[in-house]
Amino acid sequence: MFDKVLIANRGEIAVRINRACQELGISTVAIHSEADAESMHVRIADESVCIGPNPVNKSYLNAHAIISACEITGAQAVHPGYGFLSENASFAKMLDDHKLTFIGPKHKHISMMGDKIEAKKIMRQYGVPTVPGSDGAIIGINDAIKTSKKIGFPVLLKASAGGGGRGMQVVHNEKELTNTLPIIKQEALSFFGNDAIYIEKFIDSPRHIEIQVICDSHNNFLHLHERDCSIQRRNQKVVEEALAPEINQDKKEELFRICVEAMEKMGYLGLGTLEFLFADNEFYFMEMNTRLQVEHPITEMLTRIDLVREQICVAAGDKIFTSQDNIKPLGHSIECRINAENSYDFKPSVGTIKMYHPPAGNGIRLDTFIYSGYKVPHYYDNLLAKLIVTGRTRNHAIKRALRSLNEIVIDGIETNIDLHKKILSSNDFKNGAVPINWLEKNISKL
Amino acid sequence: MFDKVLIANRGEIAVRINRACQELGISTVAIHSEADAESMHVRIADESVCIGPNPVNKSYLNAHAIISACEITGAQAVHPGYGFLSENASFAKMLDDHKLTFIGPKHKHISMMGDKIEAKKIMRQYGVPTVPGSDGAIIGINDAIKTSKKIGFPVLLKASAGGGGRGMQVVHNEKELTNTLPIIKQEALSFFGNDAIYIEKFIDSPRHIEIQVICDSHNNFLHLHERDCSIQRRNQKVVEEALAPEINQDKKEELFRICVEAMEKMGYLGLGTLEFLFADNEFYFMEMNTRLQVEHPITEMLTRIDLVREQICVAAGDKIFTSQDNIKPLGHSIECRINAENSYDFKPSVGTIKMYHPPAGNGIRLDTFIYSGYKVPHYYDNLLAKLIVTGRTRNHAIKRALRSLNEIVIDGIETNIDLHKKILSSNDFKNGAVPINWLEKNISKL
Amino acid sequence: MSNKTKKEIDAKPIKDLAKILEDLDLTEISYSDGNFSVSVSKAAAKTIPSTSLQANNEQVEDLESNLKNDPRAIKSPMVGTVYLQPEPGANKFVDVGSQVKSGQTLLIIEAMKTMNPIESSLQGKVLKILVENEQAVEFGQPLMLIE
Amino acid sequence: MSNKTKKEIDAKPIKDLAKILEDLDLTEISYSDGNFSVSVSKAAAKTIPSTSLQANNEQVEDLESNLKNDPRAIKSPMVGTVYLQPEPGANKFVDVGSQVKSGQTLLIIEAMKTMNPIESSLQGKVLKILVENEQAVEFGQPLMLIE
Repeated sequence: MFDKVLIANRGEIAVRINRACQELGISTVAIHSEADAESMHVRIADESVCIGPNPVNKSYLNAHAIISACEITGAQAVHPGYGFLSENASFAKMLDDHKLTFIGPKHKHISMMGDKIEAKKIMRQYGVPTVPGSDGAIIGINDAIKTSKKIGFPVLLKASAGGGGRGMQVVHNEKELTNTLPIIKQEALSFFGNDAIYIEKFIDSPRHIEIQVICDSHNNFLHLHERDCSIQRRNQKVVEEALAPEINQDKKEELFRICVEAMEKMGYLGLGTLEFLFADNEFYFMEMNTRLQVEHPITEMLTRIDLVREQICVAAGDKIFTSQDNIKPLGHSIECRINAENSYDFKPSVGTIKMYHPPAGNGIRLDTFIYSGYKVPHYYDNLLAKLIVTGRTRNHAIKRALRSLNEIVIDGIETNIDLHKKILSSNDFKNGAVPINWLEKNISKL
Repeated sequence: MFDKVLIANRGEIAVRINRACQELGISTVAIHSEADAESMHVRIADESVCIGPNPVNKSYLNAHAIISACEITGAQAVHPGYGFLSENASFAKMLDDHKLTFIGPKHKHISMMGDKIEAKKIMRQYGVPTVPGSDGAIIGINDAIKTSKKIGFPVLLKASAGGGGRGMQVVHNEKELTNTLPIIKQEALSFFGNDAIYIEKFIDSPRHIEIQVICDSHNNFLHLHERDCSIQRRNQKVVEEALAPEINQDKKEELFRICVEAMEKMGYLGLGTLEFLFADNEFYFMEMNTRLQVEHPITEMLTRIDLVREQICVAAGDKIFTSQDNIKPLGHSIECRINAENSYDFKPSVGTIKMYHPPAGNGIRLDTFIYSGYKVPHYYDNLLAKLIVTGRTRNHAIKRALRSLNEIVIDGIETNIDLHKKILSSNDFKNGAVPINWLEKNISKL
Repeated sequence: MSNKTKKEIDAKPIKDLAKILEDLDLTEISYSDGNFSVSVSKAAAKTIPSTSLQANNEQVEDLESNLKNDPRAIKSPMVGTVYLQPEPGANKFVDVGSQVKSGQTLLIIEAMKTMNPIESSLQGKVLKILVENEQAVEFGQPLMLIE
Repeated sequence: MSNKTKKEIDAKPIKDLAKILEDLDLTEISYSDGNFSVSVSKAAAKTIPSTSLQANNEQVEDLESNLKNDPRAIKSPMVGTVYLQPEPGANKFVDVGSQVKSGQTLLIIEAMKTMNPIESSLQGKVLKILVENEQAVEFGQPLMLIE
């Protein structure tokens, strides 16, 4: 096991990782920008190093400064958290070159999964279900019609060079396809300088279901069941839950088996999350996150496995302490991401937290880095806290989350707590299994 | 299920019960003395009634005022918490007479277990192991010698009318017995006006092990395994843990079976705790607490059963949702009672809490009623908070408790947090299975 | 100490200082110039959790708390239900304006099916009756003002 | 503003106000009477968790923070290890009392096996060298004072 770990992150996840290290008897090094000198992750660490000024590219993304901080403190490993350098293959490689351990997967797997199109191809080869579509660019209208008929209308026409929602068009039948194809080719050419178009099945109102895996270097490849992260706004997860309601258990088990097999074929190490769209009782692989997720605590509360602890242990070469048969999720967990933003217009809020009083009691966990008197800086993302609850049933978990949201006090800045209360009180959420576009569609009516 | 419950308590346990009610959709009535108008249990309840001035006999022990408060608010049931009226059979009966539900056992069982000598007799009849001794007062020295030889030296001579540690003497052999008996008889006569003496086996340095039971009105009598509460100071529990280390599992299972059978024979209802001394691999029944215990959360974290929720449900006539086979404690839990008292001289501390910041993260629960700015009144007991942690192993739980004790901030008054750090860091505690006199013996050396 | 002080408040410097306080994120400024002196301060942290805990009408609370400390107030010695008349249809024990003697019954509080006559601890005129017939009252709640 | 002020302190009114402050549970009182003016205040709540979190020597922190804001300070532009000489055994780049020009090398910081010469952004005399040879430094840490 490591003696000293550098935590290359800030905010609640740096605090979370620091706790796991302390419980393992590992001493910790916090890094921070100038603005974060008073931040909780610095205060609770054994040592801290200011690595740069406030902009993230000069501090939390500054790989050289982080490696220098390892050198001057003698840290043997780096936990990257999520975001920042956590999925940066060259940073992981750089650590390797400096004989430092990156607490995460092998850098080649970060690379493989980093290219989203490449990742889908690889996963398809491993037998993971992906969205059906043309193999690369289509050749003319006949090919397009043939492919579309094969996968079934509606289909999505996508410019190969497109991105960010541009150069995409849904077509519902052959006639629409015939009319639209020349237009979108022309658009693609003028926007992206490339008229290559490919076709994918259009998944209408899917849910976001993801599978958590953990793998060690002793040929153990385990899944920790699924999470449902369909409550989203602008592609950001807002509420997550585990397990996913209203999905056939056999269907899930089949997917678990496929995911675990894929990990085995890859020889994957550490934590990973395979993200799927789920619609019409089918899963479609979207991408794999080769890191710890924000929403990992709902899996922890359900399986009672400390994911960060195990992540550090497997990075140090340990065997996973348990086996697939002993992982039995119990009850239901929900996470609410509490952001520093207005619940109605979503304007970000910064300032000093005058009073902070967390909810507590049975089945409640609040992961945060704020405290009474803490000044929230405007340089970084607006996640203040994660409320995680677990209950015996989904209904109990919802009630517990609501009473916790009523208890929490964060005075001095605006938060989206009201939004969470409205989501969790809504009948749609109570009934379960809402699609990823539900929140944006219904936000004004909640 | 009840629509409205009155919580006849204050402090952390009133907050705890309020949360359970909210999660069941029950509206709550807080009662309070004048000094407690700003207390957390009043703030989080749906309604509150000031029932009297600050002395407990005029407020929290004022049965008439509490029943009047039920009448004016329309509460259908009363949860007594622990302490105060929780083991007062006549209060329970009074509620019955007013067609109000006492959330606890039947009043006859409170009575039965309330008389500690009677309780032992009843339990012995039910086959529960008790401390061997004379059946009532001994008749002369020959009877004393015969009895002592039968149960084996050393024995304890106890004045029948004694109490509070007075009128007790350990004797190690026949000669000591012959010399001591006349003296203790004389002392008993002059102190208590009654020279009746009985003999009990002297249990040297036992551990305190207790069994949690829960029973419904549908013939379900379950145990929720044991707790070890041997870390005590002046007969007050300081640290509790579950499960109890270093006790043979078969031995435990046998005791569980006996306890459950006793409950079945009694026709017991609700939560109860059978307290045992444990020494030389034998259990000896001491008393039964017919109420919720302070340390119930360690059982909750281990079994994942919400004891307060279930207590309310069975009082409302519901069936327990689970069965004995499905109750599988997982991991290890520890509770530290955080009191408003100096860690070294144990002087109680009152005043305003200037800053409160709880520990948090995976496997942590902090049950409290304090908040930044709360003025701790001097009228009531000094329990401020309960830190409850759970870990995969006992060692992990200890490390987690220590890192939590390092995180917690309670500024403005003195607490016994330092004492907890010293206990949990000690090798004796780490090794486990210390007796009830360990803390007092070692407190100056810690 | 000295004798002549200016009693008229000039709000402008106070507002100015409050703005500076806010801008510089201070908690206190004290400003004194010759005979003139102003000090402003602001508590750094709210000491009571308020946003989400039980919502109270603070104005009502203030009023009640004032009445509780009013030496003219007769306060409820118990939890129960108030009756202003000896029996339904009868006259009230006392009315606003009534002259009462110490020891005179002002109202009845029913608690646990028992009628408890509440006697006046004060002598004087009933200034205000603060409760209505059949209203539930808690311990210490002001019932009447007598002057 | 005003001109003549008595410099001798009369502690009595301060003590009196402090007592009133305590009694009334206030955070601040300002009192002014003619030429005489006193203001007392007390922080309501500590705004930073301190008892149990990372123990810092506050005095050292204050000193460091003062140096950071000192316009005479040359601050470290990176994390690394300081070398005051170009090579072991050689003379220091500069000594206390040395006259330095803007752009002159003051020391070297090694980061990731690379030697980075740190040049002076100031012109003047080396007043103080705040780091030792082979000391680890963080970003923004004051290295020298140049006046």
